[in-house]
Amino acid sequence: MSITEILFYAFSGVLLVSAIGVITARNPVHAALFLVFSFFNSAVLWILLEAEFLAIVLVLVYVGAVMVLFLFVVMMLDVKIAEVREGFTRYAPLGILIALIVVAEIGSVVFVKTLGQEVTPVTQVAAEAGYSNTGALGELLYTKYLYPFELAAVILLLAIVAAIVLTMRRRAGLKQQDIGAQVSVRAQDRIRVVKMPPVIEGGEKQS
Amino acid sequence: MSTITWPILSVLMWLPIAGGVAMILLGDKGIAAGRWIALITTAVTFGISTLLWTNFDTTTAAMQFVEERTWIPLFNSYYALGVDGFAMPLIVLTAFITPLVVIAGWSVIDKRPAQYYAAFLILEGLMIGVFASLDALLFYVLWEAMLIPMFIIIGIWGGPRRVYATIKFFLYTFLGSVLMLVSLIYMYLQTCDAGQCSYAIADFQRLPLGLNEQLFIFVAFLAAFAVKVPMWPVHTWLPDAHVEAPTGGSVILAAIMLKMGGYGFLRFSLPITPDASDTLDWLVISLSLIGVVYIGFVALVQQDMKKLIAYSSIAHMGFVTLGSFLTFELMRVNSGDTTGAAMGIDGAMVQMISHGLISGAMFFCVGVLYDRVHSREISSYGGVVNTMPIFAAFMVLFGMANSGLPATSGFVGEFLVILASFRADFWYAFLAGLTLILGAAYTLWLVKRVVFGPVANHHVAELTDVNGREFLVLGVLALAVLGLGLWPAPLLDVMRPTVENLVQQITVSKL
Amino acid sequence: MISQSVLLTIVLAPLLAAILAGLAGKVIGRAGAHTVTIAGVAIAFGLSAYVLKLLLVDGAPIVNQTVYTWLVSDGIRMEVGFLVDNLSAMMMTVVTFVSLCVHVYTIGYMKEDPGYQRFFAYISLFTFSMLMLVMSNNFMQLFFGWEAVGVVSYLLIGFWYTRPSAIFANLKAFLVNRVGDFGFVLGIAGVAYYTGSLDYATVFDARDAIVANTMEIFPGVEWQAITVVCICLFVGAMGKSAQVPLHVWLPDSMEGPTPISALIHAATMVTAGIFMVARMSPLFELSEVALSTVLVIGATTAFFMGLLGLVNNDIKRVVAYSTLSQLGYMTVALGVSAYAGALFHLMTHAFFKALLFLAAGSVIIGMHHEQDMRKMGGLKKYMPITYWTSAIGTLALIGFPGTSGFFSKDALIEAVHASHIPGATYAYWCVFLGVFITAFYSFRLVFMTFHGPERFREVSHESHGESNSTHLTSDADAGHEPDTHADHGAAAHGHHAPAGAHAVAHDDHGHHGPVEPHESPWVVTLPLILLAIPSLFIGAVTIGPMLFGDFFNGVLFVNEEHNVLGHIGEEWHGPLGFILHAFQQPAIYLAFAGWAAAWFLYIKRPDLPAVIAGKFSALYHLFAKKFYFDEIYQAVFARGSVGLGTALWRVGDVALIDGAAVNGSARAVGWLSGVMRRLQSGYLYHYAFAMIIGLSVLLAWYVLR
Amino acid sequence: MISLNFVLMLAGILFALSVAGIFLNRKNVILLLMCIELMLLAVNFNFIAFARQLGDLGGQVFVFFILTVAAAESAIGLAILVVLFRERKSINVEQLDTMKG
Repeated sequence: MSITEILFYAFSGVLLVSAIGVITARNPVHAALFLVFSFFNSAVLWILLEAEFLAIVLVLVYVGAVMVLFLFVVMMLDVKIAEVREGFTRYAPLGILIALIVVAEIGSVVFVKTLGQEVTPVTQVAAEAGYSNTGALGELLYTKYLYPFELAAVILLLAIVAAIVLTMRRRAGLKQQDIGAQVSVRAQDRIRVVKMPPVIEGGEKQS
Repeated sequence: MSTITWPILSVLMWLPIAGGVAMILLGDKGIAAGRWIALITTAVTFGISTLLWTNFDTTTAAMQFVEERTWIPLFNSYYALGVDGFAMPLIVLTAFITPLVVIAGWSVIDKRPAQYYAAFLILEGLMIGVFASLDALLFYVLWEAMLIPMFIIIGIWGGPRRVYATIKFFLYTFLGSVLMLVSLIYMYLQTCDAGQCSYAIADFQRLPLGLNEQLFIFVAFLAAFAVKVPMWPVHTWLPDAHVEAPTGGSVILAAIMLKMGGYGFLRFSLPITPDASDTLDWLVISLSLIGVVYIGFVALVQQDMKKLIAYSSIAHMGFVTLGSFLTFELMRVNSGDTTGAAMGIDGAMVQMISHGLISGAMFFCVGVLYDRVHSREISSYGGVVNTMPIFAAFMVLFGMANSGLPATSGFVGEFLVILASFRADFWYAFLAGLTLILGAAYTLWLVKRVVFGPVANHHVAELTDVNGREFLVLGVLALAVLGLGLWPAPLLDVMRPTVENLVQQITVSKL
Repeated sequence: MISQSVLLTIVLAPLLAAILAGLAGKVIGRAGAHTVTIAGVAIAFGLSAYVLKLLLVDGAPIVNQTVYTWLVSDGIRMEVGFLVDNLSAMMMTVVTFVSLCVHVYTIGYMKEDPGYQRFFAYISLFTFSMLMLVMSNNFMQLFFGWEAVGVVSYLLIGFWYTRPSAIFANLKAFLVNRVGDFGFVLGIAGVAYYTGSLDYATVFDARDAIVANTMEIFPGVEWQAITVVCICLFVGAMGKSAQVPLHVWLPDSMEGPTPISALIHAATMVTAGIFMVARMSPLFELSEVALSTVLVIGATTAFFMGLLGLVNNDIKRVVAYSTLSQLGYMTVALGVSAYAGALFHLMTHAFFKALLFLAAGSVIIGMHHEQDMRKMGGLKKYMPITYWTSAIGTLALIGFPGTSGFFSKDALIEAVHASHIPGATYAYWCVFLGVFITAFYSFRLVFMTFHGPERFREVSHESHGESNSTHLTSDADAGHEPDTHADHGAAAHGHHAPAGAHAVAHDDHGHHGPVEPHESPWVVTLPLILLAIPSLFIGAVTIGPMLFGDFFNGVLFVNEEHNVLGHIGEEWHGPLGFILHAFQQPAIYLAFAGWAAAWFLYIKRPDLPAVIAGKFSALYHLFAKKFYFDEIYQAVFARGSVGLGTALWRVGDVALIDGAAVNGSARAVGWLSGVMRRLQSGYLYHYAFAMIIGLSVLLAWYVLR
Repeated sequence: MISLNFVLMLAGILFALSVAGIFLNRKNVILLLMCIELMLLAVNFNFIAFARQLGDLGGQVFVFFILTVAAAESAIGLAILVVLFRERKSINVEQLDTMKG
């Protein structure tokens, strides 16, 4: 058992424990923190799996941005934990059952059906000097996957716009100046000239 | 026999459709002229259809007046038209009935009249197209397209429960025909396997098919055609549709659309799946006989005139299916001898034509009463003869024809089918023959309650006899009914080669 | 040589006349209508007589030719054509003669009716149809004529269409006939099956083909094909000739005007069944079972229907029951293979029964449309011609020696006596006792109508309650008679009502209150006289050739072992010898006994019938209710089929097919969507669960595959 | 050398845990979102493992995209959540049934 394997099992164990923590934590803040912890562990595992760039991205983007966002939201909202957690155990057996089934199924896919086994591993060429995972990935992204990459950018833009639109609000009762309306106003909108018949004293009565 | 060099069938099919489109463009404002356009179009169509009859070669079973143009090259589907001894009389019938419908609706329809006529004209063109098409895809498209004008006719100009009736009508017929489409596509793929993709019905008829394939195709066709005929137990759309439809709609429905089912059996089921027909003929025959007897009893107790006539239509159409499917039983009983088979099919065809005339006439009669009293209930009438003697004479005549009186067309088909079915089995003839009693019972009881007796109420007392327009319609139909009854030989002569060819075709196993 | 154009003229003259009178009735007017129709029928009669003469005297060959081909299907040619041999020529002559008489008679009988032209059109049309029937040379045309006379009969019974009883009766008549026709069509189908043709000549030539076959109608029971075919054909005859149990329509058909009762329901149409069986004699001869069936049914009709005539009070209905009974006699003759006897009786019966009906009609005219015999009596001095002619008819009916009825009936009884086929003994006793009954009810009618006190002077509309005590009819009838009477009342007004112009003419014909009977005009009495002549003499003249001679040679076919007439013919020494021979037989004394009994009960001791009725009240009720046939049919067939129809409709169509299958599937879809809608709970986690569970199921499927 | 199977199994267990998490925390939308993140993580493991096994960086590219999409998704999801909370004063899923048919 090489050192990588030992590291792999160790971090895997921690990852699973922290994942259990995520799903069982009473407090959403704790859950979020557990999730951050799992992401860290994953990043380590990914490095072990020779995906250095992604590991870094995971930490930067996920832990740095997404999870912070989560924490913000959790803390911003005054979530009543008791209310949300009631009936926690009601579906627990079902959830555990399904989870076990999924595990069993994936296990059988992996071990019984031996899926992936027929894939002969590419002979691991020792990384040549100067090989950069980031560079290789970048080359791929900007050549072969250029269009999907652009699309991903658009999706992100979309997400930004959507998030802003969704959360922006105008408070009721807030008086605001509408400059456009002020400028475009015309005289006849303001003054109405009313023609009145002249009033003649002692005129004949109307029939 | 002079041959016609111009595309007569296309003209027959597209002329009414063009007239219909013209009616729509003209709109309700020009309806005074529009009525004449409709009448002239349909009359010209009928005139042309008689050319079809006079130029028909009665010595061959081959398709005549054939036209063929590429339609959808991708599927090798052709715009192919042609008629034989089955299609031609039905086309003439269609062209004969439609002008009468136009005349009958002359002053009765006041709601969107232009569209009313347009619907009928387009419907006529589509129906002629169905009978004439030689390409299964074309047939299917027209078959379904036909539902649309009918749907509109019942749905817009129908009675109070028209929405229920139209939806029922549509779903019923559509459900059946979708299955037909499946089997058509299946056979198309089979022709591809055989080398030459084709939707031609003739190719389907030549296609070698195993018994299981045939059974599935047969059942699919049965679903489509049995609904259309309609056979018990998929008949319940018909009374509802009839009751709600306007008079013209009922007439077309009974006189022509029901014939599509019978025609389909003769054109598709029997020649394409002879072995499946042989295997499952008991099913068709028993459903037909149940139809004849069961529906006869049901018709007896109807309180609504249109419903009664609708049920009687079902019972009469039972003879069509019975006659069409006798061949196999005959061969079984008489050890391969097919004598009588042609008679059964002859009877089925004559019954179709005759039923077209008689049921149409009966619905016209009800329409005449309905236009005056606005009730279809039998109990709203009684003693109509006192105020409408001419009408009563027509009604009695058509009633007699409906109960299969010799010298009217109603007799010919029933007689032939009973004669043929006796050869197959005594009980077939026995049950079919019960229609003599039941048919007379429900029809004449209707006549008794509506026509005879003392004047029942002030509505009847205020009735006026038929006007010239109605007299024309009923008179023409009466002449047709009597003419076909007194001398059916020409009709039989026209069909003979086709019938014999069909019998020969279905007695040869495809296995 | 009989040319086809002559035959066509015979047939088409009445048809054209009918069309003219029917469609152009308003144009040609009343006189025009009766002129054209009488002319048409007269032409037909003249030519028929000419044809008969050609056949008999000039020895012209039998005509069997085709007019046109109706259709050809599957090798079977169905044609319209004529077969004129001695049988059809005889029938044609009889039919046109009686029809002519009735036409003339109608002028008088219907003179106030607004439907005058229509009536003439109908009876002319009837003549046409009947001629088509008897002149046919094939089954198809026979069936055409068969149905056509049925339709005309339907129209005529319902002639006074405002009378509920009339339109009930005509529907009933048509439907009961249809039951017969149903059998008939099956019979024809059988014939076509086994012989491959519908042409008489071809069929009779090929009859061995039928004999050779058996058919299994019920599993395990083999029937001779010929028996099945013949019985089916005979069912048709039962309907048309009103044999038990399909007789119920005939008494009710008396709702029609009297002339047609005479023409259709006595002389011609109802004998079509007899004619048909005689025509088919080559077939019937081959099946003893069928003959026995014919025999037993005929005998039953002859005897039991006669019984009903004993208690009825409606003058027309009594004659109607007597017709039923006489038709039974003819059927019996058919059953014992004495076809010639049946046809002979058919002919004589046509004359004297038409005579009796027309005489009854004359009485009805004289009594201002009163038909209840209890309100008649003593009419002899008011209506002498009617009286004497109807007396002649009655004598012929009971078989008074020398009259035409005597020869035919006596020969018939002899024939039954001589026969040995199964059922012959039963039949013999039925026809034998029938003689007494016939004589009794016939003279009961004569005595009640023409003799005795003049009861018509009593005020008529009270009569149901009080005048009963003196007659055999009594309270038992109280429930049944009044409605008959009421119908007539309604009718007399009803059928006059539409034409207001006739109201004046009708005034002196109001039949309430005392009436003064009068002899009928000459147009009525002339036909009576014309018919009385053959009623008296035709029997003596024709019995020789028809029964024992060669008149029917080549037409009728009798197996040697069934040849009862040939057997009797061995002792044939002319009409006079026949009369003398009859006096050695008991039948004639029974007839006299019946006459005497009627005289005793209705002239000598008119109080006795009521007493007897009281004594045998159960029997009396049975008769008065006509053996409950109507009630049973009404309950079983009429209500039964309406009930069955309602059940099939409500349960089968509405509940099962529409409710369960059609709308049921719609409801099932609705229900299913309801269930599916619940799945659509809107809760995020439910969707999530569904996805996850679905995923695991898919995975499981993949794993376990 | 890390065996492919073990990585796959790890991803599977992680996935199953997040499934269980969805069941357990069905009422709390935030936690649901977190579980989804966890699931995506499990999927990413698979991609990476196969990328390494096959020597094909395409798998990693996909992980990259998944991360992008997941980030976008959680941004929008949380935005919705905020709006929702503002409206309902609760993030209890049980009260969110306006999609009910």
